[in-house]
Amino acid sequence: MERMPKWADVILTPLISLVLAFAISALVILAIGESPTEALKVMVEGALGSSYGWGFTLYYATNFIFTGLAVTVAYHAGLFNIGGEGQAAMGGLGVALVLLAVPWPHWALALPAAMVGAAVFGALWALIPAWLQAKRGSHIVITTIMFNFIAAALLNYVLVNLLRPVGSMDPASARFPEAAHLPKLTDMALAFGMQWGKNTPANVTFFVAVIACLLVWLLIWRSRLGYEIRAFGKSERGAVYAGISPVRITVIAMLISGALAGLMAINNVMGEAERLVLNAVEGAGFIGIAVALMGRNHPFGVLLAALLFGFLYQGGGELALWTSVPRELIVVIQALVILFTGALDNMVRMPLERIFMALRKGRA
Amino acid sequence: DPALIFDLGGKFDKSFNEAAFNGAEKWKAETGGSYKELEMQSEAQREQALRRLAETGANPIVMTGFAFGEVLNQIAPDYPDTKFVIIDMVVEQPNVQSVVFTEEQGSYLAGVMAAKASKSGTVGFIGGMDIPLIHKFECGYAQGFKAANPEGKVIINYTGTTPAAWNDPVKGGELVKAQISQGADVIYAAAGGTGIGVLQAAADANILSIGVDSNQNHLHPGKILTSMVKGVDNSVYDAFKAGTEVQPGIKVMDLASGGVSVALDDNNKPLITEDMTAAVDAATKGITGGEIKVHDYMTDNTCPVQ
Amino acid sequence: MTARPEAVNGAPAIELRGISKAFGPVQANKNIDLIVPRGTIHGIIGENGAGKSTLMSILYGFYRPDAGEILIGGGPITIHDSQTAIRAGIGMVFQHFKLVQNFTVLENVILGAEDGRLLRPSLARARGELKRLASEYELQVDPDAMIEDLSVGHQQRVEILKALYRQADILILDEPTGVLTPAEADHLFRILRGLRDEGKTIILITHKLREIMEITDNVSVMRRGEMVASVKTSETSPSQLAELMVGRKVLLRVEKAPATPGAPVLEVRGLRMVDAAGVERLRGIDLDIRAGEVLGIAGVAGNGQSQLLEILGGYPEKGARLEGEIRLKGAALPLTGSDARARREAGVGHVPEDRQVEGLIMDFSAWENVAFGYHDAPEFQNGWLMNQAAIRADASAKIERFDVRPPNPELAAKNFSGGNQQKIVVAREVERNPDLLLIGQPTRGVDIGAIEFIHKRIIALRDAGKAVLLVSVELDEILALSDRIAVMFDGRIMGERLPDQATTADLGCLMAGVEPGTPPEQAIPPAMGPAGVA
Amino acid sequence: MDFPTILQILDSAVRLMTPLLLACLAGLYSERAGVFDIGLEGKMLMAAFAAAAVAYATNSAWLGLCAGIMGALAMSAIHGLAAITFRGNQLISGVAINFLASGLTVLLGQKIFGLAGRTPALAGPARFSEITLPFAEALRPVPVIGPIYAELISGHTILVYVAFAMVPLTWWVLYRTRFGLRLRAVGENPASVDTAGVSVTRLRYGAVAICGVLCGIAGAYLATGISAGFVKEMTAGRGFIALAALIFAKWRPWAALGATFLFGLLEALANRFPNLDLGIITVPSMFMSALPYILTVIILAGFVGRAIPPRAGGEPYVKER
Ligand SMILES: Nc1ncnc2c1ncn2[C@@H]1O[C@H](COP(=O)(O)OP(=O)(O)OP(=O)(O)O)[C@@H](O)[C@H]1O
Ligand SMILES: Nc1ncnc2c1ncn2[C@@H]1O[C@H](COP(=O)(O)OP(=O)(O)OP(=O)(O)O)[C@@H](O)[C@H]1O
Ligand SMILES: [Mg+2]
Ligand SMILES: [Mg+2]
Repeated sequence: MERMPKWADVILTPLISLVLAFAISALVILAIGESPTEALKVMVEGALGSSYGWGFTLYYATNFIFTGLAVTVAYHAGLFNIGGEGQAAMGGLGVALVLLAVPWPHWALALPAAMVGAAVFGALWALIPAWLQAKRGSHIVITTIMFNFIAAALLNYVLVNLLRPVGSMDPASARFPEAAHLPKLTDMALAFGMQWGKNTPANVTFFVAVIACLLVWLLIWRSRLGYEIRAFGKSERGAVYAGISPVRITVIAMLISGALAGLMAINNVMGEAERLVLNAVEGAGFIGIAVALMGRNHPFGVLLAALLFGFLYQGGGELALWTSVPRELIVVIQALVILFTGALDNMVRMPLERIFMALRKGRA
Repeated sequence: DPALIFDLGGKFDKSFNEAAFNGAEKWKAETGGSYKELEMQSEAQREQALRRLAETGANPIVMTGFAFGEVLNQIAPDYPDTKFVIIDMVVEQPNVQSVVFTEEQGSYLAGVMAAKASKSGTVGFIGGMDIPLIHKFECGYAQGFKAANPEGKVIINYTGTTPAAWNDPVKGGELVKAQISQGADVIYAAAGGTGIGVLQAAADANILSIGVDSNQNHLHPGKILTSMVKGVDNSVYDAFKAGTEVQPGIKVMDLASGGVSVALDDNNKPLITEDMTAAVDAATKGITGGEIKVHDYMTDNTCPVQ
Repeated sequence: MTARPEAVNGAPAIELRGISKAFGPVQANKNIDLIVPRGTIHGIIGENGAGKSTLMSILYGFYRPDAGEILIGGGPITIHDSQTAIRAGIGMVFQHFKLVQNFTVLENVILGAEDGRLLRPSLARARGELKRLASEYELQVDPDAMIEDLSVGHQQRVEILKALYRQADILILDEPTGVLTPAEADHLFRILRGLRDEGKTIILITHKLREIMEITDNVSVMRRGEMVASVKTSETSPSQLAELMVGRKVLLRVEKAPATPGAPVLEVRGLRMVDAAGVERLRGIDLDIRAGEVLGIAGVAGNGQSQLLEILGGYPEKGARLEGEIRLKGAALPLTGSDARARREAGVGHVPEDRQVEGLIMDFSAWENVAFGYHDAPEFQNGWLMNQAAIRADASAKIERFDVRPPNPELAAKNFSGGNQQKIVVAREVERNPDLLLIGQPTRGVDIGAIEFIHKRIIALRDAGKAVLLVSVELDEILALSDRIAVMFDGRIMGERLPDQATTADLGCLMAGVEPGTPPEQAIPPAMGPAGVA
Repeated sequence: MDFPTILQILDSAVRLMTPLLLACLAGLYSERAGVFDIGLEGKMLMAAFAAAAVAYATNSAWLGLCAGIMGALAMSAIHGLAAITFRGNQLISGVAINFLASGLTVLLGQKIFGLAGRTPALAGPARFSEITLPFAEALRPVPVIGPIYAELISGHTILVYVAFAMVPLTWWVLYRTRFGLRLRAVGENPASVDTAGVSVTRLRYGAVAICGVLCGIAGAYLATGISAGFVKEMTAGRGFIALAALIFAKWRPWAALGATFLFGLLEALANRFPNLDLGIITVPSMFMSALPYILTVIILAGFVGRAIPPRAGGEPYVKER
């Protein structure tokens, strides 16, 4: 018998956790001498109040969908991938190499190629930690953390010494060819005769991300590989008994995870910056952890949570742009969301369970 | 109203952005006018911030940092009636003024002074993140030093390769100690927040240091030899003052125009010898007169002296 | 130890009144009363999950009761935690030992009962005390040995020593003999009798009616969280107890025709295995199983049976070195580089020893578990994806045939009772009609009704001409099902017997590693377990 | 390399390893008690900020140290609440703490000092100054030993000596005291401790609290010992290196000393030889600065693959499901 209904587990608990996280965030805002309601107003207006705000919110959300899915896939295999940051950065390198190597005639051709580049580089960056975990038992949390640092150094070297156009100050690659620029959502809306989100970075990658959610859902809950990933994630001994190779699943799950994180580069590198800049990931890899936790490691939940974090990011950015609240407020809110939905969720769950048990007894 | 956009470092970085802020404040104090200001929060916001300001009618819009270059190049044509000023980068658009500094020249002077102040004949350079712009400082410094002391040695360190390299005073301090142990007795820091640690550690160890961007002499009076000052404040001030009349084109802030200089004030007066003053004056003359060519690292990614 | 309540004259050592305890929705103990007189050995029996361990853990302060009252020596006492219980003179040896594996015996003994802030004096005193206890009660262990290097029997001694070191007056033992050889169990009983004669009170939880009859003075029976009876052992009989336990008459003689063995299905020759830690687990195993026969492997847990099953099942422990030969239906099987999946394809079914850790994914639904291990069977595929409809249909059919309750394939495995979990595993493996069925501890933690059912299915498979390798620590089960019995000890087959010729004493000697022919010193009375109850 | 250079590099290594050592021992207490902690970075950062802020306000490094310890303890309390009381995921809690510290320090710093997360520079008694040990100058002329004593051993801040003293102390506490015995037991098998009548919760909170104290000292050292004030993100990944060192040391105090020394030495070497010239190729500075991370991975892969963490580590102690 379950202690509480499924909906309470998957919806009510995270919702209450979220409310708690926001309540504390409000206290923090109060503590730094600002008004939480004013802050909320600026955030909502800036992020959701106009198609313009949405254009940014969706752009950020797209990043977070990819990194959130990356954490999700690894999580189902019982692996905690903290390396999304480095994998996404390497994905950016893959995108840049693909787009700069070939004079792409049209974005529709460039996009799949760039996706392959992004996925392959992201996956390769996850491969070594995965292999070390599977073969040598090196804790993947530690190795992926280290690989984030190594990726930063490597990318820096490549940008400064190899990809930077001569004479440019910027540790950044050359611009990608004009033809390889992805259509923005604005342009797509215009094609339907709509004025929407002018000059915002949201682009066609958003739809790729939504499709990725669907594919990950199919992978995890409908495919044989997903079955094996979940079985392995729940019980390694069980998986071995069933003839599922831990090495194979660890490596494959991390490759998929890394590829998903890498794919984020389609959005920020190809879709927005249209060249590779240093630190293009800007912490999205870590936010993926919060997104996956909030989304209860379900692709649909990840989609919703990514939108929430997209809102937080854009709203928080607006807040920092137009008021004197530092942008670190978003970091604090993000920390609180991770804390309450991820680490402290029993604080909400235990009393809830008690309430539901009491209700059930009352009815019986 | 004019507007000012700070780069990711933030406006109180004690150097580059802060200098821009000071320029704006100076204008405000003098004219009693008001201006809009923005601090960048993320890469994707650059375009957003620029467009938003342009659309609210701000003019001119001044931005600090080369990272705006790409974006500005894209959007400037969309707002032909707005004047933009970008610092540290060249953007060729009819409504953009590009302000660039010849940091290599200022650093050259710093190098000359270091050579004169050094007793050991060995001096140090500590850069923040390992990027070309900082190599430009390094290379100018090394050229100036070698010109004054061909036998001398420059020890070069960078704090790191990630943006965290701008914020690691601990490592900055350690690098100072490492350089001191190799004989350095004057150390030039071009390293943002890390530089604070460099200046501190140098002061603690009783050796001289050289600040950067803003005049940092006051941080440790009597212990900072000089600061390689970029006239960022002046260029912001000038731009604000010119208002909509800002002249498009490239504005090179060089030694001759006073765009770069080495700071001399009461704080470092006791440290400046006559010999030093003479050498700096000579070098200044040489550079402004064209007899001394200071190589710019950025043009070919190499430095003639090692 | 001055906090011990004053004994009221003639009062029972322990009295429990109206104890209730719920774990979430599970009511583990319901309004339980129990009286244990001083200086007696009190047995508690009951099916798995009846709540025996829970009740004792409450007495020991490990769990807190939801309601009820505890009296020790006639005085009411509130047991907040184990510390209170220990002060009240209660010691407990848990079903799963609570020892720190990489501590020495001495460190384990003093843990929580140190004399002061520094260890040295405590260790010195404990060393002396252990020596005394060892000679007084025949409880010899090396005080400096690491727990992980000790046999289970010795680990249990350490647990008992821990209790005695804390000067326990009341000693609770939760299923102490499950892991012991008959000889070791006998030794334990001698110790317990000695302790009782000294005036200590002992509570003994066991599933083995034979032990209850042999050693206890009184016995209480639990069923589904309730105390259904408390009687004097001398006034009851095994069959009555069995009936009380399950609430109906049990008939557990497995009806089977004589075996008609056919061609050999499994031949094992000289199988050796050295595990990753360098310990030799199997030291040359030779086995034959023919079609249509059940080979039972008896032995105390931990003598290599698990390794044998894993190797035959295709998944030897990581890093193990293997040697020898395995033939299935005449074809040699690779020792390494193969996996459980390949074994299944070759016609090997496997009911693993631990259903919760290996046989099932506890968070998966029943239907997902019914496909577990066979999830890549062609009939379960639908192009790139799994054919969930087919798997569900298959699961529903098996659940119905095996009478899994509740018959709801959507329920997660963890929400089924132990017996029903086992039925799901057995259904999955048996219904595939494997040529060779490996089955480990088929009825561990399974209630008597389900035991009957599972036993019948095993015999049916045998009668269908399949080979069965049965591993069980329950001698009675081995005796009831096997056509031949092999006894394993320390990675070797000590000997083979036919079930109708084997005596428990004989098997017991083999299980203890005593070579056949050595006169059995301790004759053990014939089996009186469930299988012997007519 | 000549002798003085070696001495100077070692001296630098000692300074650089100090925060690593303190954080590593902090992690050791926590993880030996079964509570994994990837939040060392955040605790140190919080401590560094609190220490710098209070040292500035009171002009006392000691009060700063106290504040630093309080700051880290506050983070520890959150971790304890999540990991012990509410049986949450310890890794996730650690991640959250790192973010929380990273955001809060800047938020509070900006609110209080308005310097974008920096604190004003500390001077005089607001910093721990370097101590010259007795006879350092007198012994200096003695060959070999003299310079070692005067350069390497003498002339560090008190916190460096505290850190080194923590190693034998930790060993003694762990293996010679009742508390240590219980601590190790609770990380291996909490049920054994519980059934022995000792509170698992209390012990684990105790360990997490000690972890906080040590992280507090580490943070205070960063802000008021080795440098003069707080700069945002000034821990710069040292918490993670400490974590790697802890694994490398297989959760043992003396080995922790060795591991953190190795990493300190690596950093000191990278500082000294930024572009390592190998004759044929010159290793770029980026790789030198990434070397500790690369090495950690190599070490993790090669030598400590078999390092067995405390058996109950990372698992909340759940008695009743
Ligand atoms: N810590 C726990 N949390 C939740 N449920 C529990 C816990 N311990 C026991 N239970 C449940 O309480 C019931 C009684 O379990 P208990 O262990 O007391 O049975 P038992 O009689 O000792 O059985 P066995 O013969 O298997 O040892 C079972 O349904 C069991 O699943
Ligand atoms: N819960 C705790 N919180 C913080 N510190 C603790 C805690 N428990 C123990 N300590 C520290 O560990 C040290 C050693 O503890 P000790 O071995 O005495 O534990 P104890 O047996 O629980 O103590 P006591 O029996 O006196 O309560 C003490 O000095 C104390 O400061
Ligand atoms: Mg049980
Ligand atoms: Mg039990």
